[in-house]
Amino acid sequence: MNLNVQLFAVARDWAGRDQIPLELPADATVERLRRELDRVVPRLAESGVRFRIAVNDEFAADHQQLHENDSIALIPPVSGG
Amino acid sequence: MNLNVQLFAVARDWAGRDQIPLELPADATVERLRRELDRVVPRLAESGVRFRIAVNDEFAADHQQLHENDSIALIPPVSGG
Amino acid sequence: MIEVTNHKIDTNKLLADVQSPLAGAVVLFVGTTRQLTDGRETASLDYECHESMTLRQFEKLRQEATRRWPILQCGVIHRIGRVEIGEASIAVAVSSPHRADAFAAASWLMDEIKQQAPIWKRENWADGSSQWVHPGLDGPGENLADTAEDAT
Amino acid sequence: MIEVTNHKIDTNKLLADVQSPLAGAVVLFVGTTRQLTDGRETASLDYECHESMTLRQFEKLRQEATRRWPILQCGVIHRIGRVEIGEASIAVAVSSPHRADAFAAASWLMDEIKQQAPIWKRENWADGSSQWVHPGLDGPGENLADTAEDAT
Repeated sequence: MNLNVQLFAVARDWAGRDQIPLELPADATVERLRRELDRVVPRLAESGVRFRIAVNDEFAADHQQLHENDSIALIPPVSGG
Repeated sequence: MNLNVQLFAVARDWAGRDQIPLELPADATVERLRRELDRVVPRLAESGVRFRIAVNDEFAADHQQLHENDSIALIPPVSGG
Repeated sequence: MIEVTNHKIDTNKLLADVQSPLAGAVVLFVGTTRQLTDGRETASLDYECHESMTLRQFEKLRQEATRRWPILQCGVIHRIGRVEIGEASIAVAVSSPHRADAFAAASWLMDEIKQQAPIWKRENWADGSSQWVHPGLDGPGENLADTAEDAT
Repeated sequence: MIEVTNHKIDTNKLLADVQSPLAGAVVLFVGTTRQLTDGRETASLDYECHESMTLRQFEKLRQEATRRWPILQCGVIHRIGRVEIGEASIAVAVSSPHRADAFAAASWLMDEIKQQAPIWKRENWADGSSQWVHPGLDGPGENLADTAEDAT
């Protein structure tokens, strides 16, 4: 399936763009997507910090199954307020 | 010495006036003044609650010595805020 | 800003007064006239105070709060006279670099003001009766409060 | 009222929004841009957020606060874009019958928002440099925050 990952803040700077299109197996989980992002944006893995991933506006666990048309975002450590 | 005691809220209602002039010995303490007030306004003693007494805008201890021209107030339990 | 007023409380003025470029946090507390107390309906409240002593107590509490917490500015306004349902009887504002201090100081100030400020409220109940609120004092008589503590 | 806005935060609107005749207490928290962080001078902040998720998180936190404390109303406004020194980036207001609940809920909401809302700030330092603030993330690179936690 094809998925689009929204990027914010330092992750967007590292990737040099605000979204990344990914092609993943139909049964891919959040964990699988994370590995793919680490490959495309090496600084994510190098940072030593696991960024949270949101699926359809909720934080997602690594084992969560993804589906076509899911809205996905990479969430670097937050600093709102 | 002559002193004037300001009354508020239920104490004023009980006394039927907003101040009480008292004549006390020159060496009178807050405790002595309290006894005099209890005599003049019996419901104060009957209430079973010791109202605080303020001297010159500060809460005063019972053993505190009073002086002519002290500004004195009887402070029923407060309910501001 | 330390104030006792007969007029509506201007919380904007108080917020502006505690502002500081060093502040990362401002906490404002507003005490308002509640319509129901233990199921009984209030029509309005009347507040009276020993004014010079109230101002002095507020100032002492402000100094004590500033000693206890690293706060920047702190202000208190208390309204006296008739206060209708939903209107503010008190506003306290505190600014600080970090939010935990502003929350702690504002909450402490409210606790202290309720214990130490010579201010009294009279409940005007919706049924037409009215009575002074004197926590801890109960007994016979139309003027006695029937609650053992002030509940806000 | 749950809102993300590009404009100045209107705390009056928020206060009015949480009013209730059953409220005896309103606590308003305002987070403002602080000029100094550990002695270093800030010129301004830029905030960005994942908007749909932020609104959803705010709504979930509001519901959770209402479940945990007997509060009446609760609102959150977060500003995004450029926020100058002294201006508000966030305002949270809570009303309740009794003040301890409003203090506890407002303080908890701020703690949670700082952990759970997908919002990021970029410090524009007075020396002309700027960097994203990502608590816990440090390492090489001009874009990395040099503080391990967000300090407001």
